[in-house]
Amino acid sequence: MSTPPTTDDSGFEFDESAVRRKRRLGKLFLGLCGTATLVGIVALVALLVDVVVEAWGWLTWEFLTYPPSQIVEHYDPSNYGDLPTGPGGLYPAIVGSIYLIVLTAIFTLFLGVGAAIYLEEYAPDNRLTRFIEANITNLAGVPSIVYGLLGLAVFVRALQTGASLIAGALTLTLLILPIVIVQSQESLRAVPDSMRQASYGTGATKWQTIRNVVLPEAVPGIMTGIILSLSRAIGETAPILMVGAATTMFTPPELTDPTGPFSAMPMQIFEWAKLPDGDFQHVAAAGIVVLLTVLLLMNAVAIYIRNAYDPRG
Amino acid sequence: MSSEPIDLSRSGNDVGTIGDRVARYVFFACAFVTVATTVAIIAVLVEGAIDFFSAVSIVEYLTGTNWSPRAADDPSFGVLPLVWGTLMITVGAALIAVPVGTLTAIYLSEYASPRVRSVVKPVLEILAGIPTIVYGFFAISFITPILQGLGGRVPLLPEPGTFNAAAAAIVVGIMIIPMVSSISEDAMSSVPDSLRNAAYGLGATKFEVSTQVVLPASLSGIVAAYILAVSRAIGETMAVALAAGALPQLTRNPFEEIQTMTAYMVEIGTGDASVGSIGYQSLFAIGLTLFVMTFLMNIFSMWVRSRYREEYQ
Amino acid sequence: ITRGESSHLEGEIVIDGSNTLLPNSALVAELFMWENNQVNISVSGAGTGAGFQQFCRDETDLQNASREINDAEADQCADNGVEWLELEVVLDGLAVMKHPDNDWCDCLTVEELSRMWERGSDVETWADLDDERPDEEWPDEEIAFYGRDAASGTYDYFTEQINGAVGNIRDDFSGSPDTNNIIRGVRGNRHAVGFGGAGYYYENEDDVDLVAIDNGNGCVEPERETIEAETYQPLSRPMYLYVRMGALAREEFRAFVRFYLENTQETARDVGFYAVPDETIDSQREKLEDAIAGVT
Amino acid sequence: MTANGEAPRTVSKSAADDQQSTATSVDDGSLGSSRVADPVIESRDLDVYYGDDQALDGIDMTIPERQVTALIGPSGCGKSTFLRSINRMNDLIDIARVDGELSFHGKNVYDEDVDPVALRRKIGMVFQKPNPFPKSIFDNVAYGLRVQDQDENVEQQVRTALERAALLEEVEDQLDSSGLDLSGGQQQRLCIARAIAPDPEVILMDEPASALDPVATSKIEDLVEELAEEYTVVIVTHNMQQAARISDKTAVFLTGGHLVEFDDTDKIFENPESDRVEDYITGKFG
Amino acid sequence: MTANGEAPRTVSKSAADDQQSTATSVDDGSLGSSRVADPVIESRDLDVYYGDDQALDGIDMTIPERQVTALIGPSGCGKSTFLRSINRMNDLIDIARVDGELSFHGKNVYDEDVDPVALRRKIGMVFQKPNPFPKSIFDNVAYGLRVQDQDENVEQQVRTALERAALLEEVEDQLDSSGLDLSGGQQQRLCIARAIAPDPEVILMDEPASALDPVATSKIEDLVEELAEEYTVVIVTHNMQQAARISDKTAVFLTGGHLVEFDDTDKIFENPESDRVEDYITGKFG
Ligand SMILES: Nc1ncnc2c1ncn2[C@@H]1O[C@H](COP(=O)(O)OP(=O)(O)OP(=O)(O)O)[C@@H](O)[C@H]1O
Ligand SMILES: Nc1ncnc2c1ncn2[C@@H]1O[C@H](COP(=O)(O)OP(=O)(O)OP(=O)(O)O)[C@@H](O)[C@H]1O
Ligand SMILES: [Mg+2]
Ligand SMILES: [Mg+2]
Ligand SMILES: O=P([O-])([O-])[O-]
Repeated sequence: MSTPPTTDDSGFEFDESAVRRKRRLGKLFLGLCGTATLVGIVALVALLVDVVVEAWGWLTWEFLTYPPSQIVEHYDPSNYGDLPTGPGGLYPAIVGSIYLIVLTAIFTLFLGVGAAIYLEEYAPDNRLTRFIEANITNLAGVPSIVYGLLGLAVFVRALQTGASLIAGALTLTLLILPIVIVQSQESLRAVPDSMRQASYGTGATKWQTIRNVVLPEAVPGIMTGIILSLSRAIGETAPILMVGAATTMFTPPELTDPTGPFSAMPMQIFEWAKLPDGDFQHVAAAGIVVLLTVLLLMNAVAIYIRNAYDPRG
Repeated sequence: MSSEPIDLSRSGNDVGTIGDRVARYVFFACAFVTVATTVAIIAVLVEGAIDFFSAVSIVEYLTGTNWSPRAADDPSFGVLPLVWGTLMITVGAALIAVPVGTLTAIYLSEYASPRVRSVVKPVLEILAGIPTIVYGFFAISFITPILQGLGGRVPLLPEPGTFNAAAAAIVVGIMIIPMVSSISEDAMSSVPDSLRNAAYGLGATKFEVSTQVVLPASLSGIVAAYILAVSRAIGETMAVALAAGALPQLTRNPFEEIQTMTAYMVEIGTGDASVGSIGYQSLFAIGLTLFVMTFLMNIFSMWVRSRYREEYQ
Repeated sequence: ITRGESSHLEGEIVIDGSNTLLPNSALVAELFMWENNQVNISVSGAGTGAGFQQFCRDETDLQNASREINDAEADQCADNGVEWLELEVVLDGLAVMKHPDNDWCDCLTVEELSRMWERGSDVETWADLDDERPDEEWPDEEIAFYGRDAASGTYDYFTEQINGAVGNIRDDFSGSPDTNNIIRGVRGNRHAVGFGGAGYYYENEDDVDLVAIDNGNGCVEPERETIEAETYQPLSRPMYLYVRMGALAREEFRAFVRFYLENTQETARDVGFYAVPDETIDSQREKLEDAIAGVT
Repeated sequence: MTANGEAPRTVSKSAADDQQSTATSVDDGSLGSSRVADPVIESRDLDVYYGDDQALDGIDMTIPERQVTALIGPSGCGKSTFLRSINRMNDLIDIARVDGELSFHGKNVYDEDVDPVALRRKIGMVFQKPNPFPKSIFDNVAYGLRVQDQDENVEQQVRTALERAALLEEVEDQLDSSGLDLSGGQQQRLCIARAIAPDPEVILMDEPASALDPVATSKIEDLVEELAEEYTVVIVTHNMQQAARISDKTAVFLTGGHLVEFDDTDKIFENPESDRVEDYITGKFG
Repeated sequence: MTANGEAPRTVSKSAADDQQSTATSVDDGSLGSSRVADPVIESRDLDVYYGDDQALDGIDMTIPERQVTALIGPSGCGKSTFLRSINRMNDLIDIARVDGELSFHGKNVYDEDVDPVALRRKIGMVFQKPNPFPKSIFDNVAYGLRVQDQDENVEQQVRTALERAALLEEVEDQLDSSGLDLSGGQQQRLCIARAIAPDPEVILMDEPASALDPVATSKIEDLVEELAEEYTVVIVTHNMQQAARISDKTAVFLTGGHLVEFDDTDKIFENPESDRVEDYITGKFG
């Protein structure tokens, strides 16, 4: 006990070769991880550049404000001067997509937040609740094209809405509902229990507590979740294809009458890509750029909200 | 204050309490929409599939190796080529997304500064939000030409066709990278620092902490991310419909054309099959098969999560 | 939109049906819109079959069809009290296409085509076909087959004309819902062959070449003259517009259908179809006016 | 470091002396509730379970009006559980279950016809960690008034509550700024103001100063003593000096959820009946 | 409740008496490192900053070999920070910055050529909350051995470590079950076993018993005293009785990151030089 078990008096040897070897391995691993991260970023950049290059020269103001045309020369800005009709564009589909998303947002907001509130704040911990939660998890994994079939059978056929804006919006609502519910639940769960206790402690009822304390706290998270889900919905092609979105519309649908036909950006892009003239690939790419811009804007808003309300500053 | 009797009863005029009860039912209804959705999906799919299976034996459907349901004189209804196509895409996509996504998650969670993480994570998440139809074009206009350029020049790499499983699998893989990386990163970040400190305190290097402590401790979350990403790949529609082709065949060569279940559904859904024909009904049989496959994946995922739930708080 | 305000016509017209005919109807609608901007027209491409389902349930006004209505569909229309009028509006030619570097095969007989495409075909390589052409040596390379998918009217028509029955076609061809994909497929493989709407060929002349068809009267290519004169056989066919009689009571709808017949010969050529002969158009006009007279 | 050194400062308590004689030790099983002048809260044989685990075992206690009653004991002995069972905050814990009787002014709060929301309007609560809402200081204090529909003259009521909570002076100019911008001690006083604004009868406090620094702690302690002039205060603390300083009565819980001794604070700290209490108080364990 | 009542049980300490004379109070500025028989760790004018906030201010301390040195002081005074600066765990906090010198066997651990990983292999650490890995008991203890490539005879080493941590008997039959299935006290002993398995020289403990119940706490305390027979132990505690019971030397930090007094434990608790230390120890604040 009087002599130290491991130390020699000459000082302490800190540089162990074993550690150095491990550090080299660690550097290698870090390189690997960094490279993997770059793969995703490079793919994103390649994709964006590819689309933008294809669309270059075809994306004009007129493209955003005119209805589509079957004749590819109508999209070429150099021909705008001498057309029997007007330039070709994406206008009705842009408006269609926006209306579609607005309706979807309204339905999703009520259903999604309502369901999340039930599950987080009201639901007792019993079999039914667990079943509902498991069911939601499962629905989140159902392929979107199956939702398309559902929308076709239930809304278009059974409920007789036809291939309408409302049918499309309801189908997209069901599609994103599971994700919105789960994310809203997470936001609600992130509200510290001490907030609820403080409210109950002052004699508030459950509903008062939820409305005045829990929801305001959870709103940024809920909004982020909804916007991100909507930005997924706006790009979905398969379900609205199944529901039967119009391939060509010359006027935007009317929001006041959501039972009419509609076209949407992904649908229009898909149609352009199928047309014979090779130049339509450029038109489709221009459409994609518009769609991606809308989508990135929505993402940016979501990120802004997330950061602006991030409790960590 | 104490002499007068106090009233603690539920008085009828207490608006709060009534609103409370009403709110409860409304929110329950919202949550129940999700159950109704599942019931409706199953009902729609089963109803259509019953018609189909009254004409086609289930055994032939599940074991047949040839899928040509619309051939007039001698149709065959073996779903295996479609399932095979789906599996090729799924496995290929997973081969890309799992290593890349996991390494990315490790980088973001363990190495990147909060600043880098707060930029890179949402940027990568954009990949998951890009409409799948865009990935389809990207595959055709960018990935396939690269593969064709490599084909013949690189040894062992056969010449890929215009439509091939590989290009589709690559874009689907890119698309699901963020599902793997973000969810895994969440799981890794939720590993408490106390575990990292414990390992550092024992003289572990960062590499060892990341791979031997953080990774195993977050394994259930990571596996759940894999499963989620894989079910997304199974259900992926537009990208494969555009890039993988439309030839249902059992081939081992990923550079050949194939067809997935979803792509077949798009084909029927947009085509001319008359409602009620066996070809149209096959849509529901395939839809049901797809639903069952993703359902099983989800059950598996839930099982993994509950079985290997992280027990630290 | 800055033109067409002067028109007093307004209303909503819903067109659905064939994907193939869609571009023609869409172009007619486009032109009509520029003159009557208060008429809201939507054109969808659910496919001929799905389109008839809606048409016969009174959900659409006009039905694009790449084939004639079948008995089941006609019965359904009758059950729902939907009366209709069939108008022949364009001619389509199906082109058989090959890679531009394919210098051995310029023309195929219908029999050869049938041997290539039929179900259970024994033709795998080009060399399998040259036995009937003793002085030619075709490469012993595997043929890649491309065509429209089984859900299309184009597929129905091709299989029926070449192989004798709808759906009689080899298993290992790649059926695509998008003719551009067929072009891409053929363009990407020196040994490929594909069939699809002839209009797509003319938009992609640099990328693919035509194979002429010999129906016993020598080799004929699908060109405007040969198709409009109906000498390109058997791969040219008429396409139809089905008009819901009930809708003819509406003024803007009548105007649109009349406009359709006036313009379809020209629009057909713009979107890769062929014009029906003048006599046919005249008879269709008469049919229409008779029907209108009956309704109003 | 003994209780002697820090004798409870009962001087400011009006009722302290009268209560002296009513002291009762539950160890001997005699329940002297009738002898307590004005019992506000009485618990009779109260058991609380979390699932299958019993957290409180047969608690009998009579809490007098307008005094400070301290609950002390080692961690996990059930102090918070008892506190929460008074205003039925335990209802919010799914697995919590209550047996026995707890009455407020003679009415068993676990009777069928008692609305816990109405009960909590009479019995305010302050928590261990300051938990102001992420709202303005004003809205924090006004919150209870609003949910209880006491929205007449809110402004005046808010100021009074802040005044009583000894916070008004410090925040007078920033009533509109967020409650979260205050220091920990100020936040806790804000929570106290919020609890007293709707004018409850009883205030429950669960270790209200344990997250605070010494200066803030002593402010809270002063405040508690003042509050007892108007309210009945029940306070949980793990700090024995604190209990000795501010309370009139002290209840000692020990592991297993037993109330081992309940008596005047002086008595408990100077001459406890139970050896275990003595051990605990002199720091032999805990 | 005074330190007298709970005099440090130094009887089990072999070296305690010899060290008595080496006591040094840093208050007077004299740094008696040369007088300490076997200084293992010496800090000279050590400052630690988090960003712009200074958490430690000019700490001079000489920690003797194979004794228990306790660090006490009110919350936030920098005890944990000092502990973490010994084995450079502060390196893991991005904003932490260290000035001055901290030497281990005479070598400044903040020198360029010191690898913190190698350093931590000599200086083990036990944390406030038990933090076993979600692995089996065996793998938990073996972890350090494996990362340090001491993988010969792992089985034996694991058993020895568990034995020394007074845990072997309780878990002998369940070495393959998860470390998380143990009780809090057992988990903490598991963490101690894990820390001592690779045979470090120094063991740092940051409030190792604060999350535990009294029984588990006393087991840990016994263990700490035993460990000091073979290891140098530095322990942070907020429980003064605990410091008095188990340590040979006590360092008192006060707010602002100052080391106010460092001396033999008996001295500190019976007769501290500084009034502020006396106030703190007698519970006047904190
Ligand atoms: N929500 C809960 N669910 C399950 N058990 C609980 C819950 N809250 C408390 N308990 C258990 O009940 C017992 C008493 O807990 P309680 O919180 O009342 O103790 P306490 O005396 O307040 O302790 P502390 O001083 O640590 O706050 C403990 O064993 C605790 O584990
Ligand atoms: N990671 C960190 N980042 C920024 N500041 C920190 C960090 N850790 C500690 N501090 C600050 O440094 C000061 C000293 O903290 P330290 O944790 O060393 O105190 P302590 O004496 O251990 O307190 P306690 O008894 O509460 O554990 C405190 O003011 C604290 O807020
Ligand atoms: Mg408590
Ligand atoms: Mg600390
Ligand atoms: O879309 P089709 O015209 O080929 O039916």
